[in-house]
Amino acid sequence: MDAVHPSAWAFVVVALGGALLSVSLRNILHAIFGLALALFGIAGLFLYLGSPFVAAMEVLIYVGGISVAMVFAVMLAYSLGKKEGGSTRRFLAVVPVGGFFGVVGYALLRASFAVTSKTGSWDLKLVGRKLLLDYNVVFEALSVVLLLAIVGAIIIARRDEKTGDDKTADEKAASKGNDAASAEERAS
Amino acid sequence: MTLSHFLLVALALFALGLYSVLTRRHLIGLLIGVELMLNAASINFLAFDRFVVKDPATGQIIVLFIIGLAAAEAAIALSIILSAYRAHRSADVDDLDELKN
Amino acid sequence: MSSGTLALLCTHAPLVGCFGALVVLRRAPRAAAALNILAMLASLGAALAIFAGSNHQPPTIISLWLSSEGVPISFGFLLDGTNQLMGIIVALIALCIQVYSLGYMKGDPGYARYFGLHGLFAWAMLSFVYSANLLQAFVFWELVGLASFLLIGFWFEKPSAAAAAKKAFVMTRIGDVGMFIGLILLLSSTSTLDIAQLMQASTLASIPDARLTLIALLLFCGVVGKSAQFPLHTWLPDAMEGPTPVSALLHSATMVAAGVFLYARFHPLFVAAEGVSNIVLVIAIITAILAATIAMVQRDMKRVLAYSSISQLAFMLLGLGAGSLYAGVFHLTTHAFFKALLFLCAGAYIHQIGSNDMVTMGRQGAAKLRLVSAGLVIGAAALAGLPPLAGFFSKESILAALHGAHANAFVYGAYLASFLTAYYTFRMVFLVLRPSDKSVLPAEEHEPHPHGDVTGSMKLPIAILTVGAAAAGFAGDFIAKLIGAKALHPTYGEMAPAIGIALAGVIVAFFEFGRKDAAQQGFITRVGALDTLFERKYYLDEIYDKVAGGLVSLIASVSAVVERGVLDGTGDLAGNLTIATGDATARMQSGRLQLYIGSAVLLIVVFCYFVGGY
Amino acid sequence: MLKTLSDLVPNVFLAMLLAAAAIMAFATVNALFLVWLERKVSARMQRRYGPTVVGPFGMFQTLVDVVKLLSKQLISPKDIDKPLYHLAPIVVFVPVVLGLSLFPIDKSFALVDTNVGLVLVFAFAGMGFIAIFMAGWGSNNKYALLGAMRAVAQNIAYEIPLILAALAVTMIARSMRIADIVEAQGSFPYILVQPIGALIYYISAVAETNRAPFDIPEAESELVAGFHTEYSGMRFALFFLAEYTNMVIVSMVATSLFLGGYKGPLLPGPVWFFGKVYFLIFVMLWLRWTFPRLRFDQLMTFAWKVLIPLALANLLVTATVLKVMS
Repeated sequence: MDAVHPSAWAFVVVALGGALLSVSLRNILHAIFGLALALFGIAGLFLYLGSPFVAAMEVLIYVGGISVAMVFAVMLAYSLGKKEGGSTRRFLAVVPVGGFFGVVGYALLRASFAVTSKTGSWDLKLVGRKLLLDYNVVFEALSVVLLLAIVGAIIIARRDEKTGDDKTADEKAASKGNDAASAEERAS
Repeated sequence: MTLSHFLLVALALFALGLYSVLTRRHLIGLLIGVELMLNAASINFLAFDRFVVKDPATGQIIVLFIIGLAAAEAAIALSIILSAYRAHRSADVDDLDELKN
Repeated sequence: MSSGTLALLCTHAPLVGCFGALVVLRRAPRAAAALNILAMLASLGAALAIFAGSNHQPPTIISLWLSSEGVPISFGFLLDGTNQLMGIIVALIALCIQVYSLGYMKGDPGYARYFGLHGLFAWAMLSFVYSANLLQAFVFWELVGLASFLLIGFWFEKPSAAAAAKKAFVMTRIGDVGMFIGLILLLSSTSTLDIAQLMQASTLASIPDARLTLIALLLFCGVVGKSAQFPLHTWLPDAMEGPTPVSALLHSATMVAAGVFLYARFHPLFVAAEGVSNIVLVIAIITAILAATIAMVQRDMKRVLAYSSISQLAFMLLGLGAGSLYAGVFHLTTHAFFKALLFLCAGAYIHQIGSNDMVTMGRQGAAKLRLVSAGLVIGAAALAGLPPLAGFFSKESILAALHGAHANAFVYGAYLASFLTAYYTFRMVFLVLRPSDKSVLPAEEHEPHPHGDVTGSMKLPIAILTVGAAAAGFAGDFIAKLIGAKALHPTYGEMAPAIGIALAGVIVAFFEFGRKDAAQQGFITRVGALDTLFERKYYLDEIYDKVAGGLVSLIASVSAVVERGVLDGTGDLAGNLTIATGDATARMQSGRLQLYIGSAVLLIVVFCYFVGGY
Repeated sequence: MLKTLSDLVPNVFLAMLLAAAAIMAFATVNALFLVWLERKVSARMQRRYGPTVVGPFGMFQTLVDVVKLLSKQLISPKDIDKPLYHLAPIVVFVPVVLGLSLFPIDKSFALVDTNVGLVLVFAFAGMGFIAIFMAGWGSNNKYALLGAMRAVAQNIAYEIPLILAALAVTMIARSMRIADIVEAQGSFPYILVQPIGALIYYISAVAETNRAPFDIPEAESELVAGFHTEYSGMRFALFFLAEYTNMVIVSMVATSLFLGGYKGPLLPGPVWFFGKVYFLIFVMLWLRWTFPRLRFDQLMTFAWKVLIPLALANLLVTATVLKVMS
């Protein structure tokens, strides 16, 4: 059994620190940046776990995609003014979370895994081949899911035709800035 | 770092995500929590891949699927948040209680 | 073809016709009619083939339908002599009437439906006749009820027709309830419903006497309902609201005869049951005289025939109740012919003249319809029991059976009834054929169908049935052999009074109605009270109304109390409880997403804790 | 055989430190040079001389400017989102540093060598958006916010054709390791095989770096200076630094993917490599001073309706040809 190099702890610190920030910060935008940090740390852990490709994908999609989309959403649906959950809520949440952590952690510590030294081929070509041969149905299904998600997201997020604007596409594109500006106004 | 360490880190991340889901009042806060939990699962997959399994490609593929699904989920969730915000002028979980009682 | 296949063909060919007419050929009424007549022809052919091949075929064909608690319930065909005979009669009469209907119903908007319902009726009736199992028989018995309901209410736009159909349905249902209870008792006593098995002496012997009597009485309830015996007879005259061919079909050989047939089928059981035959005889004699007296004063031709049917069915039951299967079945057979004939003749007059009233018919020249009038005379003579026509022989054998077995009161009652029968029958004949202008014309009333000339397709069945009514009387020995009962040959000493009585009835009728310049007033009109009593049908309908009405309002007031107090209270309680529970649980539905998730996770944790076995 | 930093320096931490130092140094010097170059090129194109006073050909002008920037007071506007505002200039630099380390500058040397180098480059490029957002939001300035949103919308739009074009090359080279791709180019560069891909890549790259004619996010006439409007002094310098380093990175990718990287006759590898990189950068400057700025909707339409379909078609044709030929 060969352990991962201790320098991975640096990424653990980054990941957990980012996660803590994202959980504890009151400002939702700050929380999103905390999440980005955590995701970056997790990507680093992936690197140490032997898969630079997955790490790259994590950064590309999570940090560069999902976090950015979240920030965008916050800008469009800006409501930082609301108070975050009070102490009662936090206390109530601690019970299930602590219970979960305790039970699973205890089970983890008691469990023994048949750990072997790093085995098998980590070749990226193998991943690609498996993805397109063994798991091609899942792959195709996932692509369909993504397509549906895009279409669905557009439909859900589109403004109601009756109430909303009947602007042309160009105007819409141009009005993006206005939306942000009005968001800005609400913020100040 | 050994397998148990990774699993514990993943557990901690998951617990933090759960805590976020349970305490955040902003809808995007919930989404953040969900993403953290998904990533915790991904870490578990890759850790087992790294330390236990003979054929590591499968774990990577699963993580890739998780990432892809998370992207789809985030897109949908964000658009739902946007439309909820438009309907309520608020992205607060506690305001979305029309089905209560 | 094996007899099983033949029986299947015989019973189910009309069903094909029914479906064809009701589903496929709604827009092609002529094709529907043709299909149904073809199907009926096939049925008749199959019935005859079964009869022809009966010597070298097993009498019963059975396949298991379901088995419950070790009691096998089968579907199958019982092909013994009685069934064969009845099957042929039913198929033949049904075919004749369908052919007749071709002309009679011409132009009616419900032409296809009419023939489809005929198919349905024939299917149910034939299946009932050939049933090997009592439950199966009951199923088709009820289907016969359904089909007759539909046929009687064929002109359902007419409120009286709809009401008549309803009345027929409800009245027969009253009897059926008794029959069904009897059936269940029979099942619980013998663990079988197989008719052939049930009728074995050993099976009957195994039932305790009191119970057997009870079963017989309950089954007789069904007979009373179906065959329109007192006190459930009131539906039958009202059922004349249906088209005349329907009346011919239902009230000659098939539906009402089903009751008598059931009695004949269970003849061994009724014989074995102590004391039941006396009750049967009493009811039959009451019915016979009652119906005959009412028939004396009716002016509607179909109603005369309807009461005559009730009376004649009572005669059949007299024969059966007297212990002679032969007499009952024989009269059933002959009656099928001459009563169907009479109805068809009446239908022909109605079709031609457009009125049900006999006086009107006579005035409008009913006698000009030669063939029909000949059929009417022959049918009437047969009904009156004049030799050598069909009714004479069968009625003689009934009287002989009564002579042989029972107290004289029944014999004298039967004499009275047959005198009345001859009287009202020829009253009808003379009113129709020898009109006089002294009678008062009633308000115009006729069946709501297009009228027109009597066509060839109507004449043909009349001719066939005329021959049948004339000749069926000579088939007595043959029938006795077929059903395996002893033929009764009355002595001349027994015959003489019967012939005399019948002739007396005819002569009285002639003097009052038939001779030139007759007053056309029945002797009964001189006794005003009796006249009114008969005219109003012994006030039975009114009494039933009062009794039923009172009963209903009594039940209603009791149930109102129960309903408001107990049922409503329970309902309110349940409702309020539900609302309260709902309110209580709705509080849990706070709409707080995070509360839900948190509780779910907590539950999982607790579950893990216990299941994990820490 | 390709050597990496970890081969030369066994200690991981030391190697990391060394790499970071080297890259920072390179980025700084490069930025100094590029600013001077830009001023010179623009001046020449406008028939001016540009800086001439400090040093030979005015080469030290930017150095002096840096000293000026360093000495300036750091102004923090009112009501800013402090953590974001302060972190943004640093965060913008992280992916840049990480991205620079991945390129083989010679047949035998790269700082970091990984089999998914190309993906990592794009991944790090994607991280840059976060910093832009932080800056735009944190400044509490509507121009800054507008600039940030435009920048992100534009970058997301142009990232797709960029990656699609690069993907066609990886399909030909059958590897995502940058060194492999360079080696696979053999005697002729992939620009000959993938001319359309190269064009798409280069256009998208220019847009990715928010440079003219795609400099909508910092369009001076509309938005003052875009997302870094409110930054001054050294913080502003860091954004500047990042922007110029980004130019280098996209040019390095283009060089490695389409121009054969360090390959070339006679001269040593690094010379060829940097020569090609700076040539591409020069083309960017050239474009800047030649084309007028696009309108925002034109920009988006061009990305979604022209470049992405074209890139997809290119990918499809490449895949078909490869399948037929193999």
